Amino acid sequence: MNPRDQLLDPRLRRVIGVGAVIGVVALCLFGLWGAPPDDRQGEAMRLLYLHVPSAWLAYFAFLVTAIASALFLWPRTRSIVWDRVAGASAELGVIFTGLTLVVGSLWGRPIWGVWWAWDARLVTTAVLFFLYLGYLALRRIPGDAISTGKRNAIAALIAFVDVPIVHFSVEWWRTLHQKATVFNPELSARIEGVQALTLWIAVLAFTLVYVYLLDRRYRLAVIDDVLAEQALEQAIKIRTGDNPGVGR
Amino acid sequence: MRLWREASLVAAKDLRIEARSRIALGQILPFGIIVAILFAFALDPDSGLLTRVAPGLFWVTVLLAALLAVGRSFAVEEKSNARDGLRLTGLDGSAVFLGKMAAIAAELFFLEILLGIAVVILYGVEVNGVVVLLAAAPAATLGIASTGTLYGVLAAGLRSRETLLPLLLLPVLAPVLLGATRAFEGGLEGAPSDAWPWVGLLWIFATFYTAFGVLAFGTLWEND
Amino acid sequence: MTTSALFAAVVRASQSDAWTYVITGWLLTGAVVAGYWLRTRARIRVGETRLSAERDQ
Amino acid sequence: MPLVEFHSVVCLLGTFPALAGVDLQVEPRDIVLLEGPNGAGKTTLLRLIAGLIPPHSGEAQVFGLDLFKDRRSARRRLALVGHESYCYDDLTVMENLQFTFKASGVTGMEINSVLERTGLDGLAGVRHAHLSAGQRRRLALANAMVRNPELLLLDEPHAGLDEEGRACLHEIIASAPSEGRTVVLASHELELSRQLANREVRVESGTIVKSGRGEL
Repeated sequence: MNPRDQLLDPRLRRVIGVGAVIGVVALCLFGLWGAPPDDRQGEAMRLLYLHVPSAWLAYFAFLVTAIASALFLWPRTRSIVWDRVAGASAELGVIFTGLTLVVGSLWGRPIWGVWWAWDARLVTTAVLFFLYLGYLALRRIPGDAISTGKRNAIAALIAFVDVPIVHFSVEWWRTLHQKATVFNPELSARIEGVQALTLWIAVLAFTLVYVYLLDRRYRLAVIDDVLAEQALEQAIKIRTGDNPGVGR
Repeated sequence: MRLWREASLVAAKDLRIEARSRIALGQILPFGIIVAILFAFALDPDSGLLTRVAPGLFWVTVLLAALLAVGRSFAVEEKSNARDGLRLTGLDGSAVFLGKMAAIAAELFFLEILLGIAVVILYGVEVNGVVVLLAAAPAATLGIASTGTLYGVLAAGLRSRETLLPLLLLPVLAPVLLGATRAFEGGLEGAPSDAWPWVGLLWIFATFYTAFGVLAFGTLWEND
Repeated sequence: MTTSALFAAVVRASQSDAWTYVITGWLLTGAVVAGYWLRTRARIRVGETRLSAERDQ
Repeated sequence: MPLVEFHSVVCLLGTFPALAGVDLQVEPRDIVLLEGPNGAGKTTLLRLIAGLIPPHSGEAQVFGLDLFKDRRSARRRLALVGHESYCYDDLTVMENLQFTFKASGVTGMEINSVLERTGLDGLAGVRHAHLSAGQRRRLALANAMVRNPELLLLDEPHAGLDEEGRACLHEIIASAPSEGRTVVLASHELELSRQLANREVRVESGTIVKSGRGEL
């Protein structure tokens, strides 16, 4: 197993896996039972323990994709490892962005009475979701490893550069209409004590889950590449194998 | 500077092809006007709503027209494999990028003027704050043209490029639509002070992606 | 206690509808994350068996 | 130093190994005939030399430049005539040639002389879209010659050419060595091509099976 076939050392992966399980259990205990309901929002507050960390993880995952893409483009550090990391992290990023949107609207329904509000953060997350959905669609198109790697890396950087611009312009746009939006989850939730602890547990648990899944998805990418390489060798054998016989 | 000579060569080639084939003027502009009319069907014209949202509808129409212009610009290269011909000349990728981007931007800007006149007439918009409009429109156009050219070459040659291009391009252009619409609203409602920050955003967006294109286009252009 | 019975019990326990949203949100997040993990793990297993099969040839 | 130096080069089209281990050397002023069945990889080999597609593995050098590192610089000194004309439908013959000429930054070649050599002098003002298939083949040849290439790559240039067209083609290939030009010619017209080539290479299923010098 040469180093490129594993992202994390197996022992480290097991530790992270166990940590993730413990984190999730702790999150469920605290999030659903331990932490008291919020005096203003009531029980709906418990959805924030998912909404906030998954939003944070989405941004973090796309940051990892951007860094991996830059490393792939830089000739000295170019290696298939970075292309795989970029792809795996973007896939997780899109999943967490999707969850952020769904849980966000589930939270909005009891609190604001609407499934969707043009709140700056939700709008930015929605644009982000489609931005990277396009990136994943592009990644699925096959081709020569190096040229598709470069193409994907540049597409990832184009998308990533757009994130702050989208965030900045949407933030401007929404605060233009409502000064400090009462809808802003952070503003309305004065969180401290057990609630703050629960939020930190949530962020930790989500991060461990992300790292573990990143390693697993990376491993899957390795296997797909090795199988493709073997299929290629097979095709070369067939192509040159029947050479002396029937000239195709 | 060799780069500008080569870029203007590519731009001249694209614009001459457009002048000959009249696709932008003969097909993309009518498409834009039809979309503007469809918006009027969708929104009740005499409720005054149309005039208020005219800037937004205008820029959405420009974005849709830009998709066609970018698609056309790279379809020209596919025919009889002209793309390989262009690569064989050994032209530098950034020259090809600036050339094609300038041609698309010129077509779009020309389109915007004519479409703007149509929208003013159709939606009954009284124009003022022209200085802001003239500052915002080129920035938005260059922003659209630069990202359009980048994604155009990225999707060129791929089987599903017609459907992939909108999916890739439109989310990236969200801030341009926001900025251009708000800038135009500020201009038209005679509150230019609100508009200038958005004009600044548009110029930052355009400069950034033009620089990005000059650096990255070569790599994409060489990909087969 | 089948899972649907458990789910029904939990929902009944929550008089206010807020709990319905909370439960839906948590179950959905859990299902998506777990689903993604299981699907990836299954595809890894399939791939690794094909790899070892190829190696034995 | 050979113009082209390939050792066990593999090249992919998607996931299909179009070239599965090619060894080839081309010396200056050679006229090399590539022959072999359809789908053997002749076109891929020419496109690889022209730097249009990336090699997958092996060693590949053109004009001494490594194709793994830089596929673009060598192009200034070569030209490829492929199955397509590489021209723009809406531009005329002259406009297409002028664009290629200026874009390539070439010196020492006059467009009108190229038009005469390829028998297109009467068609300068005709749009590419209005040309017949045969005329487009000649334009493809003219489009390559206008760049005054040191290495001329021809992919089945005879296809679609009439008598006069073939005469022009032969004149260009025959006079190549005296003009300091090297030619790699993939063709099925073996009798015609053998009169010109000083080397013959047989390509089958993505590899070179026979390579002889002076087997006329």
